[in-house]
Amino acid sequence: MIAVDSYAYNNNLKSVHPAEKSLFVMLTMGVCLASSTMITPLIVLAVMAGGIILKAGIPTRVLIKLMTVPLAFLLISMLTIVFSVSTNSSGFWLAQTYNGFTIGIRYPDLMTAANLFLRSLGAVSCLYFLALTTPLTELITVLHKLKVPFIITELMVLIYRFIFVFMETATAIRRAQYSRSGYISVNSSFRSMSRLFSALLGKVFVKSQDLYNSMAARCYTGEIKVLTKKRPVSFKNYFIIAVIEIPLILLNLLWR
Amino acid sequence: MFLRKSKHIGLLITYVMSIYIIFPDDAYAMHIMEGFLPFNWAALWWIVMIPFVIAGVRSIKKTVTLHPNLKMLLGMAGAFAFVMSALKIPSVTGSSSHPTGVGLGTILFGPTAMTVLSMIVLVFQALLLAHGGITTLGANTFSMGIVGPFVSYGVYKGLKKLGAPQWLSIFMAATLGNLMTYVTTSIQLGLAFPAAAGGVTAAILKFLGIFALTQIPLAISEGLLTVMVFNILSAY
Amino acid sequence: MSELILETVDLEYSYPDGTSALRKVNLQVQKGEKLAILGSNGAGKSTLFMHFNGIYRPDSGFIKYQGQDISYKKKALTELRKKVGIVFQDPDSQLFSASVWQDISFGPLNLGLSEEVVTQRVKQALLDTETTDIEDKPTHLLSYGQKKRVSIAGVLAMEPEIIIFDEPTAGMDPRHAQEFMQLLEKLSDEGKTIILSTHDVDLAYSWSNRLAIMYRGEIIAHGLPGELFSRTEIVKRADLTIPWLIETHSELVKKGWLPPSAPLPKSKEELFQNIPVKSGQQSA
Amino acid sequence: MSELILETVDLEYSYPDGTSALRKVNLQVQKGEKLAILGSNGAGKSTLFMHFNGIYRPDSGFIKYQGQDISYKKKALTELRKKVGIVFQDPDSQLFSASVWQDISFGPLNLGLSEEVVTQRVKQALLDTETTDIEDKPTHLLSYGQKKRVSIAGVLAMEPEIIIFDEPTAGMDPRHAQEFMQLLEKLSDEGKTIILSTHDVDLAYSWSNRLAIMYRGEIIAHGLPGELFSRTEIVKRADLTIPWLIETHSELVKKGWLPPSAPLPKSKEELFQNIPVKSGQQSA
Repeated sequence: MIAVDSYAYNNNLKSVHPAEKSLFVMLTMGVCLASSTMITPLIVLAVMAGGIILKAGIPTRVLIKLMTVPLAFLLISMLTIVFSVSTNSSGFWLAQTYNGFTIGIRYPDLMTAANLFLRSLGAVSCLYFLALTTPLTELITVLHKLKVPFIITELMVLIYRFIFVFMETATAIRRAQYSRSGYISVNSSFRSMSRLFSALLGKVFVKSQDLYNSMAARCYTGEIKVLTKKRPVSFKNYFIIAVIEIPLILLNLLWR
Repeated sequence: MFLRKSKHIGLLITYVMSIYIIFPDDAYAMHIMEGFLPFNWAALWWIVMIPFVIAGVRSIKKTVTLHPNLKMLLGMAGAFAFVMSALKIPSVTGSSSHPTGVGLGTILFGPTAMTVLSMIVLVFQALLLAHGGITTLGANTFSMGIVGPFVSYGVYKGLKKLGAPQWLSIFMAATLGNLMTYVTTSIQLGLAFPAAAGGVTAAILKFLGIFALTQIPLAISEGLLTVMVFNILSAY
Repeated sequence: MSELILETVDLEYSYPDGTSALRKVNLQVQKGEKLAILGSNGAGKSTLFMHFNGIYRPDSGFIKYQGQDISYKKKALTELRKKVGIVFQDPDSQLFSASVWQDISFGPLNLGLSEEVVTQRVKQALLDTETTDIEDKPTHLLSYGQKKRVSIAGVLAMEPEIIIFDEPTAGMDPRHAQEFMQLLEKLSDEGKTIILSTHDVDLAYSWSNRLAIMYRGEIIAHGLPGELFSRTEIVKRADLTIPWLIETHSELVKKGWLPPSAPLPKSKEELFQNIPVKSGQQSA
Repeated sequence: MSELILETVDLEYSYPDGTSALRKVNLQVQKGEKLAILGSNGAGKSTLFMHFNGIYRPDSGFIKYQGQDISYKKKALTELRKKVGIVFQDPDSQLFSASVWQDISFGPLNLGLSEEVVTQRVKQALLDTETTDIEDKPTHLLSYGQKKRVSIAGVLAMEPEIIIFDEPTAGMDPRHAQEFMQLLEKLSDEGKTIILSTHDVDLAYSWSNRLAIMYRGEIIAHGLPGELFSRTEIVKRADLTIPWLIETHSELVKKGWLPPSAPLPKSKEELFQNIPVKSGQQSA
């Protein structure tokens, strides 16, 4: 139902320990953000794309499609940073003046934007590496090990499971609404949508009580304790992480 | 004079049109994407977020010890918020977008619980839908899980105290909760990327100018929708 | 009885993840008939239905309504969905409004009809489904059988020509299932074309006047119910069983109590009538 | 076979809104038996089940487990719920985790068992329900039948004495229902006491060795399946129908082909065996 999620359960890096993948991604993301050169993000992008396509075996088109998701935000924000409006026409690198207002681009803003573009894409590729190779249930286990408050990981377990349950219900309701000419005008859209939401919300209340009862039947004691299948720890993987990260960190330090 | 005025209007229309064309249907684009904030800003917003999350965790823990079934309710409410944000809502301008659910959630579950729920939902949006990010989680949680809910809550309680009708309180709470979320996002972006001329203020104004255009109709739509949902719920 | 109303030609459809859901589906629906589509879960019945009113769009092939290829333009779709109503399996996802009245009025209101017409239609639909006494009840307090009726009323209020029922009796207790079948009979008598999907072979056999068997996205057989069920290999292949009426009938033929030419019984009553009384014995 | 394991005495229960849900329910469950509780939707079957492991507390009356009144203290409840497992109708409101492995481990972990024992039990439960091959799949990518199996595994991993199934075959197609009944048979052979609720009279008749019929919160009859179904007035009153095996059998008795003393057939095979071959005719 959610493409990224399906790949997380169906890729060649699935059985790699989630802590190793998380560490790799977090380190690389940090290095990418802290870089002052445009080379680091490019290397990061290449490493992650290689990992996703060659190591994990995710189709290239999937990655390309994902890379375009944040593009809208990126473009709008970059244009906002690049262009400025001023009554003072000096300092512009490229400009057009109308009625005393100057709209144009200043060079430092342009450099900021270019930097930002690469850095964001580099970081996003790290996010996708994690999302495409690691089932969320395993990431939650990592958070648990990191001493994130128990109530947060418990809620994450429940939310993750019921996202799919409610998504299915929402899809079924929408289909029924479309079948009865829902969403054919603005009026009908508001009517359809508000009923969809309130019907779903009604189910939230009923289903949560049902779930509580069925969990109580399995001796729920107030804490949602679960066991996760153990993944093998690989020292080789830690070595690989070190081999990738150390040169990147050095590159960042030297290029100042 | 007339000529100059029409030129102004022409410019304004071009500007508005171009934004509507560039802006995609979905206002997911409103979460700050992964890697967009520089390291220091990303870290700062994480640090700002943490005390609020701790407060939220404490308040949830307290209610859950009293009513153990509320944990399941909150879990499902979080799932609902995610599903809601993944659906397109109609807008008064005819285009469509995604609701934040901030007003609805705050009125039902209170602002502190919403901080924790929003944070988790934002994590899932980042990992499942590629909207928002991990490094920008602090910033996004601050706007959607802290500012939004507290504004909604304040507006709702305030208007009720003043004797405003229920629908108006709900409408204003949802609309302003949505709007202030994006005002906060604009401020966060402006702070991180001051303009070469005019600095932080100019940058914030630029971001506000762009986002206001698309966001005001959407905020109103979310307000209307929230009122309609509450009308149906109260009929139950 | 032989006017073609709905037809699919070489329909193919795959889900977004690539699994093939429908393969070369060719099906003709005659005006006014009672067509049952039999198949186990996941055979593609619901997916096929979703094509009949344009919710899904085929990857290749056509759907024809009254001889015309259906169009996916907004206006044409609205027109089509007015004619082809679907009653979905789970009434909980079909009843999304707070009260019975509101839910039934949803469709007609969307069509932009005047308030009087909407009121008229809702009242008629309540009457037809015998739900007038619960019109003000909130939908979540209804019993399963009532929910099912209201969801039918919601579709009837659109005054469709064809009504499609997806697994209508799943989860119903025997009495409600019986009542429901009577309602279907009534609708059919009024001239509506009715298509239903089910994996209840007894129901499909007794109710339908034509039958199609689906298996893994294909229609592997269609024809008269009696004929289809005598082809044991097809029934087995589709993971189905043979209706007990036919099995008992065959057994009686095998044991010599009925001539091989005896007509297949359509109901329990017919079967029992066919069984002769043992000579020298008095029927009580 | 006649050791009493669970018993209710004059159980009464009303919902918080005041509607009476159970009225003077008296029921005995023998160790190792297969008890079916038949009744239409809303008869009170699920509400009764929730009393068996102390989730609901009766307004008056008692529940006895192995002769002892059940206690509602935390520790005693955990002890009881370890012995009495419930598989709910909708797996979507029973499975709380997206990971099959995690979900099954929940119950045993709550019993305070060590990690090794829990791992052992999860593995065994996966084996018993034949779900080992899907242990790494997320819940949301499973089919309905698979979800159902996983939710059974989650209960089996607690190693209960009694397993209660609420409407287990609702929504299953014939093949899945058959597979499910085989699993039930296996559990029963292992000595578990099994209670199930259903409104499928054919299933209840063929499977159970004792039957109770519920109607509007009351148990209006209980006893051996064959006896109960021959009391037509009770079956009708409970909105149920008579299993076709019994109906056909009775018809054959009536017509004189079977002696009135002939035992009621429990399966199709038994029924057909009883039908004599017509003299002068050869059975093919």
